[in-house]
Amino acid sequence: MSASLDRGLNAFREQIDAPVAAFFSSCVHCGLCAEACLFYTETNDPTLTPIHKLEPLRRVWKQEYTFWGRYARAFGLTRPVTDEELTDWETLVYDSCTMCGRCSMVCPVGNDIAYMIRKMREGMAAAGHAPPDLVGATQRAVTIGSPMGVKLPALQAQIRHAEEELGFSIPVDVEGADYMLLLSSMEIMNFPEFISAIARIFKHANVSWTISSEAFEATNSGIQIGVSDIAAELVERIVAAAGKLKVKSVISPECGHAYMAIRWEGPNLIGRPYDFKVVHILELLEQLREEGRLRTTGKETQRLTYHDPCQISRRGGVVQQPRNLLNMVAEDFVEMPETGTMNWCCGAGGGVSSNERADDLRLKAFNRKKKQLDAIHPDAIVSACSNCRIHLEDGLEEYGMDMPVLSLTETIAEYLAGSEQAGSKE
Amino acid sequence: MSEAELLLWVRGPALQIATAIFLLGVVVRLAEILMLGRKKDLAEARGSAVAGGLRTIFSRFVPDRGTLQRSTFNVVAGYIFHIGFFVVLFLFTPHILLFQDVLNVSWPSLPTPMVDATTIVTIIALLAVLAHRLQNPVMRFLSGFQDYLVWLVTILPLVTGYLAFHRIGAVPPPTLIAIHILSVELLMVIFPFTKLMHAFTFFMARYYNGAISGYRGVNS
Amino acid sequence: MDTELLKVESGEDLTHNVQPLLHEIRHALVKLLDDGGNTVIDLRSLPLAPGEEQKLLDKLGQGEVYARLHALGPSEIVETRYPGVWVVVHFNYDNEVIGKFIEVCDMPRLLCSQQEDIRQGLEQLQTQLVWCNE
Amino acid sequence: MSKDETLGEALRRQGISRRGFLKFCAATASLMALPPGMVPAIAAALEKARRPSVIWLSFQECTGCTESLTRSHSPTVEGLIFDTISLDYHHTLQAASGTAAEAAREAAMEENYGKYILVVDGSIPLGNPGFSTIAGISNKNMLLDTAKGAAAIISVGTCAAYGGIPHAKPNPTGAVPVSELIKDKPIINIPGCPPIPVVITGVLAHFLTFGTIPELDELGRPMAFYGNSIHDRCYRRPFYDKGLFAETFDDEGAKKGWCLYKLGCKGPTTYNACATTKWNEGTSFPIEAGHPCLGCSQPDFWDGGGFYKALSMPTEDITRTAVYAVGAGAAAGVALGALNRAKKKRIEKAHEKVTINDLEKGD
Repeated sequence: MSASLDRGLNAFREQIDAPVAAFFSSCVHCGLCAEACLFYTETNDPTLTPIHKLEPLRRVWKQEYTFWGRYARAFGLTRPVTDEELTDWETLVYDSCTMCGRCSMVCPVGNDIAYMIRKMREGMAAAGHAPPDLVGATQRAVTIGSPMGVKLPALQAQIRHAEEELGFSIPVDVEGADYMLLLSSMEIMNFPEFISAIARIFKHANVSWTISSEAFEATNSGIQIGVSDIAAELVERIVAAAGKLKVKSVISPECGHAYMAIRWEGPNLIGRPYDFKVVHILELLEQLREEGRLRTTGKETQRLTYHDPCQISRRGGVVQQPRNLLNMVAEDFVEMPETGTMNWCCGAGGGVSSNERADDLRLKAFNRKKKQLDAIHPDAIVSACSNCRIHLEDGLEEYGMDMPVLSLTETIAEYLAGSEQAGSKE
Repeated sequence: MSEAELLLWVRGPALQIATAIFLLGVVVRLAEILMLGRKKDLAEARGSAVAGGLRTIFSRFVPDRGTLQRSTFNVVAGYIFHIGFFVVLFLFTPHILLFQDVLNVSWPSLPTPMVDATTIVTIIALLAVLAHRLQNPVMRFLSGFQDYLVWLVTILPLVTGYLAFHRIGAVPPPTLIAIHILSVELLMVIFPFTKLMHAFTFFMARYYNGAISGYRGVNS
Repeated sequence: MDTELLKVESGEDLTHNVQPLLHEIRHALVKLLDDGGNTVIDLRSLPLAPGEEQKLLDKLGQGEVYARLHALGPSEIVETRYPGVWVVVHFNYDNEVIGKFIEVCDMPRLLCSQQEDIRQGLEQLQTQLVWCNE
Repeated sequence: MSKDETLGEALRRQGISRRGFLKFCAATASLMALPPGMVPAIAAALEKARRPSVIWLSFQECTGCTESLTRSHSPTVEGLIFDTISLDYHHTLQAASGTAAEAAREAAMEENYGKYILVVDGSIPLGNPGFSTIAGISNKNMLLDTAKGAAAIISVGTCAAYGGIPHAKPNPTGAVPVSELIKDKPIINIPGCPPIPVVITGVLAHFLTFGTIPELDELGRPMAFYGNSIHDRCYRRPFYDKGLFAETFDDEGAKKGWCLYKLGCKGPTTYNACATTKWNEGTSFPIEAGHPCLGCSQPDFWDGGGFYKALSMPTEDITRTAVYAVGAGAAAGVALGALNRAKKKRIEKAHEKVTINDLEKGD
């Protein structure tokens, strides 16, 4: 088997549901979604208008699922979708959209455009129009277990390293633990401090947890490229490991799309509810704070701001928790002008950062974030997604801005009460 | 056909045809959308989909501050012509009498001079909206034949209604009234086949949007 | 009778035609003085609300001349308080109004003796004289 | 009165003074809605006018039009006008009947061939000639026969002009107006149910005065009388403009004389002189009396959806259509929706699992 236009169109047909039909029926081409999309606002290229990115899907809906549209097609009033068009749309759907869902928040008729982009990618991938880099990442995720090719020995090395630093062991494959922690490849490779930060917090709060050696990867290339079959396979690995270790909850780490994949899409991908809970690390930290199990001393004096990872706040619902946590450790916490569920995307989510072809565009789009930062001049940015953090660092460098990008979990860990490192960040 | 016969035809048989096409078409379209259905969400809910959906139906009437700042003209002109259109359609005495006859319900009207002024404002807003569509790069890029057609059939009843009320023009007033009614019938007939459907489907779209977010505990 | 109904009869200045009419009359008077041009306004060709016509006539008032003709039924020719402005009302034999005019002129033509009538009267007088002489 | 006598001579013979004649001309000008400045010209024309022969045919009618015209029995201006014509045939008014009456008609036609005026009231049934006959002659045949030698035809009343009440749905007699049958003669329509009497005489006066037919609108009506709508000349118009309406016949609005639009007034689409000429020697007209205009001078006024239904209301039962349309739409929509669902099911069933080997196009 191989990808083909037919398979792609069939995937479109399969994906179209009542919300999609309602959304397409409602669009009046007001153009407001363009002004909500950083890829348009930073390029002024009208072809990057969010709703336009869905044109082939719209045509399939019209021709397949509306009475009038069927006739229009029979009379030659609309053209069928061609492979060439899908080629043209590939960059619109993958390179210039992070599925951040900001357009979905401003559309006056209420169209959830990100919801439809996610669906459209199913057809694009099935038609063989996914970006080569994403295809590669997805293949690695399935065959190796990580889109970045991170294997268990690499994780084990980082754990050993952390244990040496911490002076206590990190639980791996502990059956019956309350929580099973997932990690993104980026955390393992780029931000291994995250592991020791979590370990210290959980020790401090007395949380029973473990890491599975069989399913530690939190990211899910399947939902980025838009292949539910593959996404389901990746979710099943986690479900199996959670079942094997008999954990009560699975922790989604500081990674946007990983949270979307395991928390919201997961049960729908595998077609059954979980028998465990999924919590985001920030949700868990906030719960610990509320229970009084998370205590900190001292406060960060630098001016901090929080960058909401789209899939965690706008699309994931974890909005207030990071703010409560930050207020616990920051003296000078300032919000960016548009924040929370209206935050601007960094420009790298939804597979854009894995897609080398889109590098220039995402750095250009980062200008939006720069403008936001220029309005408040923070000393450092705190976020909760390693993908955001990497791109924020890239972008800041590109625009010559000197500003550290911190992990919220790590920041909390630094101010843990009773921690020898409290207050000595550097 | 004399002007008197034309007037009787548009008030009678033509209105029957237009009403039939309009309602049949709208109901078919709505049924087609709803019948496509959506899969049950198997993820554990954080919030209520129904509450979120209902909330968004209303909350989306208020644009977010950023959009208002960046697209002030678009938002304001859009609001003016929508509100104006509804004021003229639903609060002008003769129109209320029509609804009363068909629906058997009535409501208070607005003083005629206010409706008159609203009509002018609405027509100006619609002209401004068209100018904006022609000049704004995004809107011009997105717009196709249908967008302009829909604009035309929306402004026609307002213009013809204004002329008919003030009895302006080369044609006799009863013909003006007939043309006005005819323009509304044109609007009704093309309604189900075009994006004018958004007048009904935006409730559904907003509901779905709000429900998807609400389920995850987000106010969209 | 219901007082409310009476209010309708007395009527307010509904059509707002009274004031413009008075202005028209003023212009006609100016014209009469300037070049002797006469003006006739047919009151029945104007849309007037109940009471408006009376209001107009009240404003014009009564002047020095009141004439009553008997030609094909009675007619009343009245000079208003503004010399040169005449109200002419024609009735039929049943005293029903068949015409109502405002004339702006030295004297309505109808008041003058008419050539044909004078001629006919002369004939009659002559006949009478011949008969008397016999 | 001899037929060669001019109108001026006739009046003088009746002992009417020149003053009387001038008064008559002034009243006639007012009647014809002509500017008073035209009185001398009218006087000159009428002086020389010769009395025309008039044949009056009544078909499917109620005699209301004749009543309207003849109701006043004292000499009025209208009466005088009638005195100056030679009404040679009018089966309601003439003393003769039967063969004698028909003989009079034929004699008048022969004597004035090509010159007489034919006045018609009532519509003509085409469904069955027996529906309405005079002296055994069907209305249609009598009209066609009499119209041949007419100089002009005046259709008096809405029935003759537009079919009127007999023509109303479902039109059991197949009634048609005069204009449906006669295409080669000038026809002046004087609609109204009944028409304003002075309008009938006004048109006759015009014909007498100028020997021509007056300027007509597209519905064949004299512009002088039908040039403005009731609404445009209505003294209650300011209330319409302000949006002040009587809601019922006895509410405050009705007592205050507010606009009768909501009570079904057809004034905005009705052309007639009622609002200025008024009725009963200029006393009043329906709206002044507190009743909405029925629109009786318009074609098909009887089928306009109801006299007490506002003009903006549909003329037919839209509610039922709406209910049927929604029902049919729901049925069709559900059927189409079911087809869509079946199609989606089929597609889902045919879904081929996408694996990492399926992400690139085959050769």
